[in-house]
Amino acid sequence: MSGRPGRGAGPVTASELLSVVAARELAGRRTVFAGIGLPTLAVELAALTVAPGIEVVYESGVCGAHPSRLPETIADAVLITGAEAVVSMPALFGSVLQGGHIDVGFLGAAQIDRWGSLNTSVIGEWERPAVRLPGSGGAVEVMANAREVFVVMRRHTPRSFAAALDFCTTPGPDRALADGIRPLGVGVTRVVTELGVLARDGIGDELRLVAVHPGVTVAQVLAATGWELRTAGRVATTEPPTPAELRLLREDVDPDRVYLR
Amino acid sequence: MSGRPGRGAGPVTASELLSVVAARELAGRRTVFAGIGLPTLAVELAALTVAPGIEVVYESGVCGAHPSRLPETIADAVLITGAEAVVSMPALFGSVLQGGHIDVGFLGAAQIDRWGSLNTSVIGEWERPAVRLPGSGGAVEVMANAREVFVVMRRHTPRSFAAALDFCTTPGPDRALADGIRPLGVGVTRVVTELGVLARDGIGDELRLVAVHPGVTVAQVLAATGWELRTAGRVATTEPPTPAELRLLREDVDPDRVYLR
Amino acid sequence: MERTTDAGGAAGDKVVSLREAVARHVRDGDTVSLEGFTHLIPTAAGHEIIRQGRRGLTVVRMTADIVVDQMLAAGCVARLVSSFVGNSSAGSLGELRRRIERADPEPLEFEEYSHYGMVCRYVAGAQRLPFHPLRSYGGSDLPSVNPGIRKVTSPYPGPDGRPEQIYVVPPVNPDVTIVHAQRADRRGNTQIWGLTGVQAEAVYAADRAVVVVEELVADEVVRADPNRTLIPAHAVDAVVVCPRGAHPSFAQGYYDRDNAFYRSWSAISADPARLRAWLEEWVYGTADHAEYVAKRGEEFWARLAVGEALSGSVDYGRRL
Amino acid sequence: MERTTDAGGAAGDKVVSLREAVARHVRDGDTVSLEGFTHLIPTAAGHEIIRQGRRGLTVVRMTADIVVDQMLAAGCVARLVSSFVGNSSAGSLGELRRRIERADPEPLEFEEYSHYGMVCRYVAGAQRLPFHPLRSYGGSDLPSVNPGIRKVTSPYPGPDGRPEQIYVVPPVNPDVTIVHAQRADRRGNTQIWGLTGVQAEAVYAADRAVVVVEELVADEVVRADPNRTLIPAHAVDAVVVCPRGAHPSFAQGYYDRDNAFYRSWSAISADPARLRAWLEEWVYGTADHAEYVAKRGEEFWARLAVGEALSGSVDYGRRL
Repeated sequence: MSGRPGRGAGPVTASELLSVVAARELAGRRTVFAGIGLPTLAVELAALTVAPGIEVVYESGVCGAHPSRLPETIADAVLITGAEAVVSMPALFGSVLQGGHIDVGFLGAAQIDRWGSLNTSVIGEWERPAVRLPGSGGAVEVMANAREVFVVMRRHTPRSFAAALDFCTTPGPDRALADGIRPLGVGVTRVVTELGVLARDGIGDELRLVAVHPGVTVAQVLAATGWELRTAGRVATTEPPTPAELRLLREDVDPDRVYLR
Repeated sequence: MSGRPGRGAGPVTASELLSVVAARELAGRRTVFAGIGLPTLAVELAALTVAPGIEVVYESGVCGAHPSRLPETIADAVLITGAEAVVSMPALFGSVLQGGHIDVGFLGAAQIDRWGSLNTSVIGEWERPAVRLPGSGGAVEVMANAREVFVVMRRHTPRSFAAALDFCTTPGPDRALADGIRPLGVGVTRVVTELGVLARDGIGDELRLVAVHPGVTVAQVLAATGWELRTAGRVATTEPPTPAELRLLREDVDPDRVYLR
Repeated sequence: MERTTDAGGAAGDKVVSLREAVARHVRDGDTVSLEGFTHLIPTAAGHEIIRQGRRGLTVVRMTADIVVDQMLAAGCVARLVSSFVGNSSAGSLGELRRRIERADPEPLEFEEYSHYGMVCRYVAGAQRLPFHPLRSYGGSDLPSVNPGIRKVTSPYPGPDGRPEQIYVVPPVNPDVTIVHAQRADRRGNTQIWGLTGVQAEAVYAADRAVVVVEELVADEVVRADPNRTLIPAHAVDAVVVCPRGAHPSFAQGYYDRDNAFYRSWSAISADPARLRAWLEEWVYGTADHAEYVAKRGEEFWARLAVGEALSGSVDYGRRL
Repeated sequence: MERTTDAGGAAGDKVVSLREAVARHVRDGDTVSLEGFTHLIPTAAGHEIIRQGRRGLTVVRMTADIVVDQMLAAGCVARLVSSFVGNSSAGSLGELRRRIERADPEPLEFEEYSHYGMVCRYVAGAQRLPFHPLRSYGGSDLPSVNPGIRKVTSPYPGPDGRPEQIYVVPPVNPDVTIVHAQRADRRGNTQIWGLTGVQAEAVYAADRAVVVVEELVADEVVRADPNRTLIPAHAVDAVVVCPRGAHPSFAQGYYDRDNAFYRSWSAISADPARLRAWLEEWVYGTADHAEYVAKRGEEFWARLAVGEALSGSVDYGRRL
């Protein structure tokens, strides 16, 4: 596994940094609802470090997967063979997710606002959009029912960190409450981007900058955000991946660099 | 199977008569929701005569059973081994029954009224009953969702064929409509008793006497019914079981006389 | 990237004795769901609740049958939520009838539903819904004695274009659900075949869940057939190994139903003294279910033995 | 009393060709559900609908992906009901985006839900419910563009003692549902393993149901494992045998997902001429799916072959 030269060396890539940062945030969590890609890396690394025994639940119905290879989609056959359970979609969305069994849901988005609401539907007007995006999938349900939500967004721009969403596909709990609906969880608590980490404690809070990655300034992040981003009392600098974390990521989690591109 | 002497001969018992009469009524039906006992015999005989390919669905979740022995309960292990499908109770009651896939439901009761509503809960007051009966089970759902319902009640007395139910566990569609709820089927269409057959065409109709068994008079049935039972224009006399029907029932359906007691 | 099988190590191991599971998870005054529709009835768990002398329980069980009658007779139960209170098709439940008909020796609060009403309550409980609609109860007297059964007007027009009403039931969220199953792994991934009833929903509806199994199997056995896992580990708090724990009901592929015992129960339970003696001999008089099984004797179990009828194997495939 | 296996004789045999099934069960203007969540996507059925030139369809599919883009491009679809319109994680659907973003070559009516909203619509459809509640949509803009998403007030007080509101979705009852599965018997008892998605509910929700399978198996194979039958025969109108009919998606244990094809689709569909050429070559240019399979060639399928990973067998038992 560690036979190929240079695997453990080399500079830290953005994917590696984001995976490591997200993995650390999973300390103590037991169940994660995740898609494929960076969340996969983060969860697998967390399982080997801060969250032993953590279980990934996939939108496709797989619980407790033990894949022989790194999966390429949430429905990859390698996730099913050898899994602990595969359940129907009514059971997955109804009993597992809405039933409140998910500690952390991972989501991505085209746009996020300061309250952690997400847009994955359209850029422009819904009726005749400039860009038609895929839509919710299960994101509306993950936000409404997971105890908390982590968002991973590589690109950090004023367009994606928007003052106003073009369309709110997936509302945070503050919007839900304003609509008279009580969500189970607190919505987005962590947003990991190429520039740093935003955090939000719970209902009524907005996202604040809590950390910048090495070499990134607070001013850069504020300029890259479409709203007037507030900062935590003291903005930390992200602790770079440790050699141990990098070795696990590169040698055990994704030796073929499927996602560590 | 036909080796034991006398199996095909002997007088027709009440169980045999009721089974044969109920079996004939199943002509052309495809799916039956049935309990164990006389309904089992009726359906199995119908399968061999007037309703080839008829499928029994059991409340326990078994669809298309092919038991190696006559089952003793609706959950008998012999119903499961070799069945075409076994489904969960949410699927059974939700998709199969409420979904409208049952042509005929078989029910029994402690009391029935002229509209085909049933009592299986109590004799006396519900709060402090003289006799606590088992209750609905799935009867409320069978009545509300099967296209029609056959009732088999051995005993035909003014107490069981009641002018007023002590408690209406399982309402016929007329009562449901009065309550503002539209049922799928027409409720009870046939009641087979030790004395004869009562029938009812649909919503708005009450049960009428359509046939008396050989040796029973119309007056006997009227006297045994707690309400003023109306008769069909001409009350027929039940055609006695044919030798072929009796032979099938005694030699193929229930050779060990589990139910033909 | 294969993760170590039990990264959680001992933390992921939920196997405890039945005594410990009941001591830890069933408390006086709890709402306890015992499910298993004729198949896989958690009788041994009911007996252990009796041995430990729990009081004031609300028992939730679709088909309240022998084990419920026994728990009633032992004084564990203050309230019963059910849709069928009878000894299967074999007769009556003597204690239950005395409690309801004559408040003898004390009253029993009884909440009556239909089977699908109960199923919908479990589904709503499992899915954290405030109510579940169903096309039953129209015209029934049940809503008049059960204020839990209510009506909602659909926000969509009915087939005739006018507003449509439908009955709904409230969720049930037991403090603890106990179910019996054929097998599980140490983390609680539970596999059931044959009649699967409403066990998965009852487990998901509960705050705590105990799974009692005929046998504990290696992780590899469970993971060879993940579709057979009806209850994933994340929903389970305790795994108890208790062979023959569903007697007198059956465990598909393990042992058959004890129909003779069902038939005998009407007479036993009709006589309070005889029922008391039965409990003394078979429940209080046995330290645990293993003793109950031993006391029954090998010949007894041989009569309930079943032959083999294998499911055959399907291929889940592996990447080449 | 064992009943003859197929008492229904020929009447119980529902096996027809895909051509016949589509001709008989899919009509212009129908609401057609094609389900299969990434796994077992009924692509061959979509292609046959294209070949037969159906028009004005409402397509209902949770994950509208390549097969929907193809049906759009072929002019079959007037309206789409979906919760995810993308080419998996591999890219875009060119035709769908042109239709929605620019009404090019014609507008597409689009009804947008979330995944669980769609699941609840199928469940409500299957269970003949007027609506299904779910704890989603609070604060979302989706209800503002989708009048199907409405609110109901629960008749039970909320956790704070005050009235509680919840969103609901209406049932969907397709004229026909088409699903792909691993195997079925001639009567339509259908067995699926691996991801089982929402196929059973989609079938029960429909007026007519067509099951397309990798292989037809003997009654005995199905009946050896009745819990594996997710779709009982009584819900099925036609059984079609069509090996590799789910390509480019996968059939657990039969063949793997064609990820290369998924990745290629963004470029193919981005160019209307190239998309048209693709349809000409692979759909219009093949008489049926067998020709499509043959045209792909053996080497192609060899690359998607999977190794064996058997489930193991469970014992259903038999009475001695």
